[in-house]
Amino acid sequence: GCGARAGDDTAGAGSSAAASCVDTSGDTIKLGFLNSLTGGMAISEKTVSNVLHMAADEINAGGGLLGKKIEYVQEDGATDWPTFAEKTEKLLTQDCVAAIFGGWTSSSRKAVKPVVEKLNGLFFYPVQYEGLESSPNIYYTGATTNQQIIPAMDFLASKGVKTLFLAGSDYVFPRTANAIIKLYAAKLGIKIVGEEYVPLDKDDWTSQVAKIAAAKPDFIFNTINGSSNVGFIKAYYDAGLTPAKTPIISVSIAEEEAPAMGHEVTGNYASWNYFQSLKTATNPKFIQSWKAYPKSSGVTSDPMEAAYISLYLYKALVEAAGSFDVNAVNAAAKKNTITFDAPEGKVTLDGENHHISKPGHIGRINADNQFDIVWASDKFIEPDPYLEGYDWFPADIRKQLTDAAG
Amino acid sequence: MTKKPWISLGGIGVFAVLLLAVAPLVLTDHWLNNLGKYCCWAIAAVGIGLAWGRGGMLVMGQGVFFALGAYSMAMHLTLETAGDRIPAFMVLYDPLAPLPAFWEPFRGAGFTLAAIVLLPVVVAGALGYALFKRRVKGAYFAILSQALAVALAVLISSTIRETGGDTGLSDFKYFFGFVLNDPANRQMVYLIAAGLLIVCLLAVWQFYRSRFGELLIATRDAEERVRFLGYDPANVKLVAFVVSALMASIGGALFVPIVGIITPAEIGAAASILMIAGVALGGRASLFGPALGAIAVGWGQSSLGSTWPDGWTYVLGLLFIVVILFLPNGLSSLPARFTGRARRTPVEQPTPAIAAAELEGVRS
Amino acid sequence: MTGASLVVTDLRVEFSGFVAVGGVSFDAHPGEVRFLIGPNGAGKTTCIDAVTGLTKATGSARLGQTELLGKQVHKIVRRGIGRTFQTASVFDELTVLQNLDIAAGLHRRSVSLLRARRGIDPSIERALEETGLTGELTTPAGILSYGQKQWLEIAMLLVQDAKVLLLDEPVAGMSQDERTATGELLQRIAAKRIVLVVEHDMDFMRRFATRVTVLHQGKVLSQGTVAEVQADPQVQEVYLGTADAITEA
Amino acid sequence: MLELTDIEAGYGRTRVLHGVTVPTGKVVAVLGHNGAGKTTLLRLAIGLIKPSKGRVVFDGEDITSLAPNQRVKRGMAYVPQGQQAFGQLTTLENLQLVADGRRRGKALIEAQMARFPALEKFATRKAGLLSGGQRQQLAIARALITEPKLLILDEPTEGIQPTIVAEIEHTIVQLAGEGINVLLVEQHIGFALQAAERYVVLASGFVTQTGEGGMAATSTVRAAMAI
Amino acid sequence: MDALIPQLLNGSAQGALLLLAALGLSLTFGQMGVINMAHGEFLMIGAFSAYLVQQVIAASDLSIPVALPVAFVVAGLFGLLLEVTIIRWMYRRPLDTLLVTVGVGLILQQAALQIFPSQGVPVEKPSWLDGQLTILGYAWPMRQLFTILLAAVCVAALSAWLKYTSFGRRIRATVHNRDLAETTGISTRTIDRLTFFVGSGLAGVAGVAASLIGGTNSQMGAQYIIPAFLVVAAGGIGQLKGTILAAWAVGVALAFFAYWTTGSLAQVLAFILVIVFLQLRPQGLFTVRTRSLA
Ligand SMILES: Nc1ncnc2c1ncn2[C@@H]1O[C@H](COP(=O)(O)OP(=O)(O)OP(=O)(O)O)[C@@H](O)[C@H]1O
Ligand SMILES: Nc1ncnc2c1ncn2[C@@H]1O[C@H](COP(=O)(O)OP(=O)(O)OP(=O)(O)O)[C@@H](O)[C@H]1O
Ligand SMILES: NC(N)=O
Ligand SMILES: [Mg+2]
Ligand SMILES: [Mg+2]
Repeated sequence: GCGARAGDDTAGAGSSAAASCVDTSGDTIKLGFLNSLTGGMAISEKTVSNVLHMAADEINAGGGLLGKKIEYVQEDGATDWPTFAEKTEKLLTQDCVAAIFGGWTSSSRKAVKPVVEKLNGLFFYPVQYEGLESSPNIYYTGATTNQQIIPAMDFLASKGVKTLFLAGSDYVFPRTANAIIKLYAAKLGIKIVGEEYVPLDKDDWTSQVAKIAAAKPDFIFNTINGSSNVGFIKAYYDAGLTPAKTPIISVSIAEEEAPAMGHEVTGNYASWNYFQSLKTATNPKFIQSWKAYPKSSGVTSDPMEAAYISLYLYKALVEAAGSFDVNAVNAAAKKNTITFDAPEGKVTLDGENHHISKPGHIGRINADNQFDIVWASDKFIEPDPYLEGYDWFPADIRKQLTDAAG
Repeated sequence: MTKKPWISLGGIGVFAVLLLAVAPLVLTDHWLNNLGKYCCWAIAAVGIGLAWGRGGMLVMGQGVFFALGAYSMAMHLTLETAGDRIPAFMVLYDPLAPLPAFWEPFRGAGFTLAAIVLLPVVVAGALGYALFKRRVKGAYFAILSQALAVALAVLISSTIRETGGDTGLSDFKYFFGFVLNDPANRQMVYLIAAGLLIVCLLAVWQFYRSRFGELLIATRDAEERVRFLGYDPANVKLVAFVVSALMASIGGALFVPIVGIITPAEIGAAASILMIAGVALGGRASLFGPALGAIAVGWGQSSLGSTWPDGWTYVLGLLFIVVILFLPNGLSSLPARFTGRARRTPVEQPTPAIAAAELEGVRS
Repeated sequence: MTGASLVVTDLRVEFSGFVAVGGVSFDAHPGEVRFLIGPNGAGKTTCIDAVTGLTKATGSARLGQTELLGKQVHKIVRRGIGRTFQTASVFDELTVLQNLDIAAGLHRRSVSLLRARRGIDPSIERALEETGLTGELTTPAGILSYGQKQWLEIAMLLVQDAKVLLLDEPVAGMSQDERTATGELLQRIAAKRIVLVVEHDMDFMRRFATRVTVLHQGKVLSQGTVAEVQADPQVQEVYLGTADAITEA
Repeated sequence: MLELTDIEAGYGRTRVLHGVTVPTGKVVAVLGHNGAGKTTLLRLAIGLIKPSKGRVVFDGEDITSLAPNQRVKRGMAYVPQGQQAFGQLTTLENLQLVADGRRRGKALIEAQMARFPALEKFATRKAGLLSGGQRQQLAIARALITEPKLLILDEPTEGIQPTIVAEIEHTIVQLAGEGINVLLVEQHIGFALQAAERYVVLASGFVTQTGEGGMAATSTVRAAMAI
Repeated sequence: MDALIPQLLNGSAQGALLLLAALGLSLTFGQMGVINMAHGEFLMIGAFSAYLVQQVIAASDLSIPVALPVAFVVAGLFGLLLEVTIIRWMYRRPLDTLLVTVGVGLILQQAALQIFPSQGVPVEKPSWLDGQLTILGYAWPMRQLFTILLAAVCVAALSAWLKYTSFGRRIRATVHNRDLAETTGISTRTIDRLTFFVGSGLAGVAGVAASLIGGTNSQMGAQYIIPAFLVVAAGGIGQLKGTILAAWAVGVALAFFAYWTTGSLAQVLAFILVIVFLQLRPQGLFTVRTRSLA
């Protein structure tokens, strides 16, 4: 027999989704963690997975979620986007977890999105990304563009930067981020003098850096991800480029990544919301707990902190909702009262777009591979994934995107 | 080669009953869907068995043909989902540009189906013709085919607006008019995949028992010698290669509605090698070996990869080593080993001057 | 029946400067067992290589009206030229029957390749009997002995119905009575086909050759009947040697 | 010198040799039809295959489990059937390969080149490009350079022009005279028996006859082999 | 036009790195017929060796010169281990070595991921490699010069070894026909081990060079393996001079393609170039013909 056809459209949101199989009767509640523990992205995602474990342990030690201990199911996304989709479905339909935490690359998130939407599950995504997305089934605890990219551009403008070179990995986040950067740069009067992409899994940047050297930009905007950054920084240094004359601002080099680049990276900038060097009330405890954690990597970083937030945010959500039910959680979010006293400061959840408010920071890498904070936004920046508050972003694109998203 | 071909036919029958009747009854939706995915790999594996096991061509780049089917299907489903708008991901990079010209024909269901069948035939035909006529073989062929898969994967990754890049194509709502979210329709897609796997098995069953099957083995073992019997070995290999490409394409095409996403990683070096892993595990030259091996590897990835991700990589690595080292003819050679009914096979050839001489003449 | 003859004229083969065959002419006709002899390296195998398309050559080699040089190997075979190799090469993993069946398949339509074999071709049965391999029907060719492989090669030529059989040292590794059997087989075959044999076994040549061509350093040194050739002092000098060598009577 | 006692051996599951014992002697000829197991026996003697039963003793030492190269070091040399040479190496390199590390290596090579003029002529040619007979000459030369105590020859005159056949046969007799032992497979029964001190006839892997060499044996052997 | 000199130099350096990665393969694949897909991981082992040496000898000016021989030996020993445990059983099945070593590569990658920090480790460049050398108006990074020099030294050492020692002959003989080699008195076991040791060791040296260019982490080997094989194939199996020429050509092509197009497309184009080339010359730049039928 055949099922529904395109015409008889009952395929509204979640109509065919099987009733949730989450078991809330016992004294534990299952959560799913979905990170790449193998393959190329394991380089970054292992730490995120570990910090999720730490957060779960902490919450359990404090009594759990609605009095139930967290029982987590760790899944390996294996740096393979279809696997992310498969595991999401498995976690939701076989393990019956109440929510899933994880993902790193935007590609992995885009693979998870249709599945959580189809099955009406919950996914908490902890990494800065390119924005222009929202989903009733995803909570974004990393920065959207107006919380990381735009502050970085503002910072550059304030430094009187006139020419900018864009260097990125060849995938959705850098491509989209750079599209936005170009729009904003036009508005700011910054000239883009070049744009280069190299595949994620390729390290050698010498040819591209030669082009950068020839273009002599005031600043380099770096959206490279992962190990490729090491090659980029080394080629940059070898070509005789220096932070004094041609500084780099990165959005994916953090305390975790910097050590692998050696001294060559020192003196360059990064835009993040969280730095280990931040002086907030809760940061010391976070750093201390992490350093003491058995699977610790020794330093804290923005994506880790965002992952840490995500679990606590969920805790706040279920407590506000008094239930693990997805619709109840979303309803609780809608009240816009969910906050968490995060290491980066007190963040507030936007119940409409499921992002959180964040402070903007620019740090400069010092010899200890820590960041000296050189700029901070004057207040927490409200999330604006579709850049509705920015007139330079073309309304028709926004409309097309929101239309396409349904 | 099988002594009693009808036993194999019976085997296919049993397999068909298991896949088409038993599995839908006993498996949950999730596992049925996973089994569907393994069937797609199995279809490609059956083709690899033909080309590699019987034909001696170590096709390390079947991802290329998998991609042709998969992306043909994915483009069609993307357009079906987008309706008359341009696909959402394209808006991100350049909202004003039109739909790339090569997308346009994939709106048509008929064109798409034809492309899934004809594209691999044409591409494999041209490629195989160029390589086999020039007598590119052995390790050269293996590495070249792998390089091709890598090149295609990188190409797709680097053309985000045209192909979706590294993120791939996903979020399909409809499958030729059927709503993909509907469990009944998903089961239908599964049945199509399982059914096509059976069809492919039947096709190679006939190939193996035919004279062509023997000629293929002859070509594998002594390609140059075949020339002196009046055959052009390039043509013999070409047939096997094209058929295997077609199967990979069909596997790829069904992968898309079942898994709901296709990305360059599914066609690149690692994915192409994983397809080989299943074939090696099951038994490259046997009828059922490749299909069962592919299903086993897929299952291992889903289940062991879940419970023991670090371990799974080791298991997979060891699988390659142990199977190739101790069971070059795969698990399907085990029964024969134990029952002792094994045919006399020339295990240890007295090396005549010609046998080991040139690397390019080397097989398996 | 008088089939077409093989006529080789002014055949030349050069390997980056080295002239392996430098203007050889000879002919062979159905009904005779033609021998090609000469010292090691004289160019005998190279001649066969050239005629069968394995090596590029100039000059001409015709079967009847058809020029063979310049054609692809498998096309030459389809014209009815068959050969064996100095080192026997058969399909090790296939049985004797399968080896022969493939050889017989040359003139089949290609669609028929997709069907399974039913029964044994009468031509295959005949070839098996001729070569005494009937008992080895289902033996994988890889485990035949060296001599058996050579018979299998001849059997393959028979079933592929070659008009010309070019045999490169076909009795290598055979014992005396096996040589005799093979020689007699060749005589029978030669009744209707062209048989050209390269051999160093002079006894074998004496017994079975109708005409002999002697090559030396890529040129024809002598040509004629066994007696004529044996009597040629040049042939004695470069090839046969004087009578004091220990030879088998 | 070489004792092969009660040998059973084969390939995979196929048994080829059944309880074969080879008589000892200075020159021992192994005779038999196609496929009788002669080559198998010689491959076993040099160590390329291992017996499932039986012993191989060389110079009083049990070498049943030694690798071929170790047997060569102890003074065995082997000329396989089928004109085998290292095709990618030049003729000279083929010879240097075995002369390396020997005293008077150069002289040994020169001596063999004098014996086989073709080798001198094509010294710099890749052995893979030589004619069959030239390759066979090379193979014999290679074996002789090692100055073996025991020479194992599998149809050494196969494919060689009569003048050189005579030369090789002469060499074999001469070597035997110099005290080198020879294990010989040869289809020229006449020559084999003339040169041999002892002979053994194999049929389907069984020993069907053994005896003393010499012309007198020819007719008995002929009779034994004519099945 | 002003791109000509810089990209030529830059391409030469890329070619030198490729050559370093391909050199060991040219030996193990070209001479021994073993298709070692774990070669990239041996390269990774070399890079991690450099890191470990730097843990002991902190001064990078000194540690890199020390790391080169250490990496050679460490990677070589891994290669030896592989040969002794696995490869030795597979000399008659070259295509199968490909699959077995894929498995070995997977295991080594995963082990590296678990043993070392997952983000990778820093390998500090010696200060004498800082700076640039200005040639025809192009500031040529010293590090690139170093790569070229290192490749040149390795090539010279390797070809001398193959040419002027009897090992070279023995290796080639063993590849051509194992049984025959064995029965002419060559200990093929020793030859195999030694060759594999040297071939893998060269990967280790390449790893040190690579660690100065990109990241040192579990994934680093993967990006070299296919290009390196293509280089060996395009050069002609077992042909050292072919390998050198092919590596240089691919390096320069990559540099120019990357200059004219993007880094991604450059890779695609370079691959296609090699594939087309091999279609035209299936046996590579330099070929060895023999008369055998195989
Ligand atoms: N491809 C080649 N390149 C260079 N020289 C070659 C090539 N093929 C053959 N030769 C040379 O050509 C000559 C003739 O070789 P061919 O094999 O025809 O001799 P033959 O008469 O068959 O000798 P034999 O009786 O020993 O088999 C030999 O000297 C050989 O070395
Ligand atoms: N690699 C192998 N695997 C299985 N069986 C084999 C193998 N090689 C040879 N045989 C078998 O062993 C038997 C003896 O072969 P062998 O080569 O020793 O014979 P031979 O006496 O040397 O014959 P010839 O005179 O033809 O050289 C043959 O019948 C053959 O079937
Ligand atoms: N969202 C990212 N960094 O892919
Ligand atoms: Mg010849
Ligand atoms: Mg023999």
